Amino acid sequence: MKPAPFDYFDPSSLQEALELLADLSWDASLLAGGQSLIPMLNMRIARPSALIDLRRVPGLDRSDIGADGIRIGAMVRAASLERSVASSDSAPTCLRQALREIGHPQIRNRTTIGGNLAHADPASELPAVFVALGGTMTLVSKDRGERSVPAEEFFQGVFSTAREPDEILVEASLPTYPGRTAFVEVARRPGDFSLVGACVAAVLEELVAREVRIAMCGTGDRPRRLREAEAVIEGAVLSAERLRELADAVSAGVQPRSDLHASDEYRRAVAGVMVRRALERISGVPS
Amino acid sequence: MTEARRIRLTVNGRPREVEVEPRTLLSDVLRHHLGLTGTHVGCEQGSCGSCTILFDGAPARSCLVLAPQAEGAHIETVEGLAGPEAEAIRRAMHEAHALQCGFCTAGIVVSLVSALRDGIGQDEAAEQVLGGHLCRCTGYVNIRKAITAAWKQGANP
Amino acid sequence: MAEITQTFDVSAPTPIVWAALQDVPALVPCMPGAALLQVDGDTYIGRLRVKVGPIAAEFEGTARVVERDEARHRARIEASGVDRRGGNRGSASVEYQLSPVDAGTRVALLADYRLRGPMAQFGRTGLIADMSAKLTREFAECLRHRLGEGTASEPPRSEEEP
Amino acid sequence: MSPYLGIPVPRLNDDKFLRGTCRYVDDIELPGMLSAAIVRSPVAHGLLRGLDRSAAREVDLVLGPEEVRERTGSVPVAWHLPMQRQLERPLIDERVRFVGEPIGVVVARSPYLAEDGVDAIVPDIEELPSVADIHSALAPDAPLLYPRWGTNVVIELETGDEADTTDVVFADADHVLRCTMRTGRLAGAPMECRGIVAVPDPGTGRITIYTSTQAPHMVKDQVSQILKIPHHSIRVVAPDVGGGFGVKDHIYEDELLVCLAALDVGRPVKWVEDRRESLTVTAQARDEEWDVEVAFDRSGRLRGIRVHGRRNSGAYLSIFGGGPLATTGSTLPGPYRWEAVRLTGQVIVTNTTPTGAYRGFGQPQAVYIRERAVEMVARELLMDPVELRALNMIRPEELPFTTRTHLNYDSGDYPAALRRAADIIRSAPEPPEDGRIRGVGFSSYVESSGVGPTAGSRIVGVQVASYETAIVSMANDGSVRVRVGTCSHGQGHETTFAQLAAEQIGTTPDRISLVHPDTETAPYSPYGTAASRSVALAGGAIVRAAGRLADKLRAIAGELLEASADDIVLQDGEAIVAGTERRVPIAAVAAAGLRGWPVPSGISPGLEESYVHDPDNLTFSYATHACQVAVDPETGLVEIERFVVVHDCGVIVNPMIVEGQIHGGVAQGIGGALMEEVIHSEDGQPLTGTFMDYLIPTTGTIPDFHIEHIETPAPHIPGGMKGMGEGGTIGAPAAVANAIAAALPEVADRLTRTPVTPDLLWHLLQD
Repeated sequence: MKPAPFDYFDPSSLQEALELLADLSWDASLLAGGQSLIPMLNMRIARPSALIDLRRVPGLDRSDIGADGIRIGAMVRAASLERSVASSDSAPTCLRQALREIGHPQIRNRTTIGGNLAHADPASELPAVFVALGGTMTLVSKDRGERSVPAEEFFQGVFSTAREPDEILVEASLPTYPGRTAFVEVARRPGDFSLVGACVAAVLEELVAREVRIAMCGTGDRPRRLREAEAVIEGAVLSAERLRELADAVSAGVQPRSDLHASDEYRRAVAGVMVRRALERISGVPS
Repeated sequence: MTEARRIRLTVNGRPREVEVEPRTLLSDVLRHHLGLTGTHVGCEQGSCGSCTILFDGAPARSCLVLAPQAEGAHIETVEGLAGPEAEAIRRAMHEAHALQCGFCTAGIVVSLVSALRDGIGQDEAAEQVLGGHLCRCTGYVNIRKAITAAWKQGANP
Repeated sequence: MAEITQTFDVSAPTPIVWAALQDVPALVPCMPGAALLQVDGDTYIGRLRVKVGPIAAEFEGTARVVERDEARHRARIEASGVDRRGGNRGSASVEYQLSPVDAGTRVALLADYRLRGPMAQFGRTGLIADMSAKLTREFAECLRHRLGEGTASEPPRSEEEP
Repeated sequence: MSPYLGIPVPRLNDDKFLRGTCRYVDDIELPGMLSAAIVRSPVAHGLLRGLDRSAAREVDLVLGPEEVRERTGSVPVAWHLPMQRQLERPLIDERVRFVGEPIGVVVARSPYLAEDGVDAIVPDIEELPSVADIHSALAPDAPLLYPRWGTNVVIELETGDEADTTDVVFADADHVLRCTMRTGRLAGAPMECRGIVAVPDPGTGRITIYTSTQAPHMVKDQVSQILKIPHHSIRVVAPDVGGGFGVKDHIYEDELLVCLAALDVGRPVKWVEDRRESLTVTAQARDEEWDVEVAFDRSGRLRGIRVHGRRNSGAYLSIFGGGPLATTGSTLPGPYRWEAVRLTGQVIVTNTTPTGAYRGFGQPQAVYIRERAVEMVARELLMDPVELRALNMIRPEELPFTTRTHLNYDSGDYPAALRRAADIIRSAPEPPEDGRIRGVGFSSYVESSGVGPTAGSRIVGVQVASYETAIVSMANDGSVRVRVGTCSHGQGHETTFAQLAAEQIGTTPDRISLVHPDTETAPYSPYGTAASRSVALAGGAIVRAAGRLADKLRAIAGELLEASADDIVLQDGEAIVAGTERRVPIAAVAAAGLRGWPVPSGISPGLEESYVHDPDNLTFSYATHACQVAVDPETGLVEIERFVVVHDCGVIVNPMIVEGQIHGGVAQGIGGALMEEVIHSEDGQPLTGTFMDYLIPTTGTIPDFHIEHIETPAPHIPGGMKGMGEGGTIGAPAAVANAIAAALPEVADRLTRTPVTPDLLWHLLQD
């Protein structure tokens, strides 16, 4: 199982990378950490005629966790973000939890945040976190310069995003979130892609939930905010039965698809369970 | 370009140079160009961990690295692992019967040695680090025994 | 294997829509990534490029109109092709049924896709179903615009059984 | 007390694996070596017209169907059952019958270029309608894989008691339990995929084959027969082998094509299977459906068991044909007394990957069917499943015992293992309150191991020699070489066999080396290492051969020490006159023996002894597995919390290695019970070609085990050992399923298939 041939470029500046990308048209792929792309190359399911490796492009490997939020360069490795997040008190819990669900340490040492997001695997954890917390993707192209796309608009389907063929995702950012957050998922084995994952955020005064955010992964062709479900508990006092109502609303609000590992009915039902458990976790409301 | 590229990297402390197609996997560079066959290839899908090496000091799947990505990198393979941590892991695995067919062993040794070096906790090593490796023979039971022994010893050498 | 149905309404009267649908070369541009290479009676030799993220395939093959029922405004086209580079084989059966509605004409598309080879064996995501749904959706959307000369009309509704 | 037996001697050959100096097939590099890749069918069923190779550039050789057919004989099936429609088939047939079926080979300068070559080739296949599962294959209008048969049923099997005698027992019983069970399709998935380096010698016409196999002599036999090369021109060597589990017990079309290609290009050619091929083309297993009936009385007495099985054979019969189904039949009685045991079955061809041998070979199905049913009966009678088993178990004083299926159980105490396992698991501390539901399940079985005697093979129709030979020789320095035909690939024979020889010769195991599996030096053993047979068959042969060598050493030592041979004791590398200080190093004795003097008259020079071991019966290990699970009813996730194994495999040579075999075996059983399943789409496309889709256990899914040994020697095996390599895999699935059923009584009767995935369990809990 070896990759098909391709032209390989490793530009040393963003400008150079953008020019290459503009010239090479629809058949070039960007290479970041390669932990999703290279398996596809090895299996020859992906056979781009050219690879543009962002490894030498300066400035994409910095992340900054501050009072005004988190800015993550596209080439920041999951493992290094894991470390910075662990040593910061302002980073949201759900981010820390989601990062630990990405593959295994050996994978997280190579995989990059930009690569993970741009690959847009519907079962992937990070996209759900960015959708839930209202993250922003910064895209750059040679001809049209820089633009920002809200995470919710960025993810468009299986492996499909708002990134135009000539654009590079250079940064992803998360605003600060005033409340508590949690990421909870069910996978068949530790480290597997989630069957269903839930990212939940809420500001809790006593047991009143505000600013509620819920996004799922593994329940459709892309991560989505579940606004109807959020409304069920927005401003409400959290209680066991409220959370059960919420779970029902979540199940009603997702459009999962069956695959080898779980049916759509299973994912629909368990989506509600995951959200309920995530909220139990942050609110302390017992089931 | 598709034609061969000259790649310079340091392997087990020695500067090496190979000329390979850019599509060549690091695992193949190590095994078939540099003769370091101790790194085994079990899936080329990034799942089994047999091909794990240290890439700039951190465990990584060498089947998920293209040769040019390793330009200038410091690579350590099972053949190159030395020092107290390496010997502690080897002894513990031998004494606990933590290997059978031995194919996945090299990758596990690499991951565990770096975990011991980096001061990773025993539970983290037994769950997260070992979790990145597939073994079809041992059921992992004796590998976890070996981890317990090595970490105990690592704590008070 | 994926079955997708798409229905949409256009403002033009049924005979006009039927006639338009008989001009296959004119419809080809509506299929994203499709190109017509050669026509031989009811047989059309063409190419279809599909790309989902890093996954891409280029099928070359033929499409044939295997059923054409003028009276009931119903026709079926069967296509099959080979992706020489990727070792994939695809076939599709697309059936359309026109029925008059007060606004004009209702077009019902039933597409059935079959794929063999590495792409079909890529188990984890509902990739194939997703790809087929997207193709059909965009095709229907484009048809609606052409046939209805862009006049406002029902957006396509779709169901899938992946 | 023996100095070398029953001791956990750490393995003698670990170091090379821990340092990366071991050598597997893919580690072999030879000058001028080329790489091969296999051309495969992309469709499940079709007429194979040929290959369009016009676009294949940068390749050194392409062999297609025509060239291959001209030069090859047919591929034989080595297990013949009555009413079997297929005994052989062409290497490449006129039609393809599963996705991935080899239809050609490409040779190029690197594996990369060889794969490019395969990509460039477009198979010319006229597609035919296909059947991917047994039910569509049995449908009246089903497409036929072999039209001349007029059916997709390749074997119809009937074993055990006659229909009418069985009916009498069932009619007389108080109750009959009926249900349909299903075991999912599994892949052996050794961590090292298959591989071969074929080295032709154009000068002599000889070919040397390095391949990842469990049975080098089987490979040699097949290469000779199928490629029409004389035996004396073939040498087969197994280097380090990264696991086999049954799927490497014979040679495949792929390797044969590589040999042909190597002979053509006159240079060494390497082919290493990739993981997708390993999970989609290498022989798979289980995939059976069973109609099960158990007759029992109110008292809890088990009366009869009657099953009808439908086995999915895939595209054709692989080497051991319908053997798994026959083995399910013979081992169906297990440790219980029955008045009637009857199995009928059909082996059915479908357009899927062929199924064959995998750890357990039909026995896991027998145990799953029987032990699930036994706990269903217990539930119906409101009886403790342990008491129900105990009531029906063959008691030690009843052994030896002949089953309704004509197996002669040798020795042991089945109820003791059951009681002990129950005591251990039931004395477990109270689990925490975490919203999950606990359950405990059991599984008792008798493992038919040590396959085994020639007479037995003849009766059941196995065409492969099943005795074992050992050759033990001593060199001048007193070091010992042991040569056997079995082929260690993780089981630790290098250590266990050395312990057995050391015990006889009175020298330390590290002075004894097992010669690497090589048909030039190893005695004939086409069966190789499989069927839990190595320690019983080859081990027994070593005990005898080494014993003969020891007799000779004692005789020579007697001559040297002027004592009677009967007074000589061999220990710690010395020959000692019992009860005296008179002693001489073994090396000195060896030197004399090899020199030829001084040796007593009547003793021939030389220190090489051999023994052909063909015991008169199989060996019968047994065990009870007990498992505790925690089930999350909302997600259907199952965690194995405790796993207990109380077993008896006769004399234990190395307890550490025996426990290692149990760990790995149970882990594979747990995999099959909870997560492993090969899936084909309805048009035969394999969907589980990666380790992200075919899920084998990771450390998080396997708990620590509690293992206890009972040691009842096998009366008929030199050394008293019983085979046990498959036991863990045989017993575990039923124990896990029974534990889940115990946790969720509301679904217990519908919990009748493996694997029990979260999705399956969740669905069962919904309705």
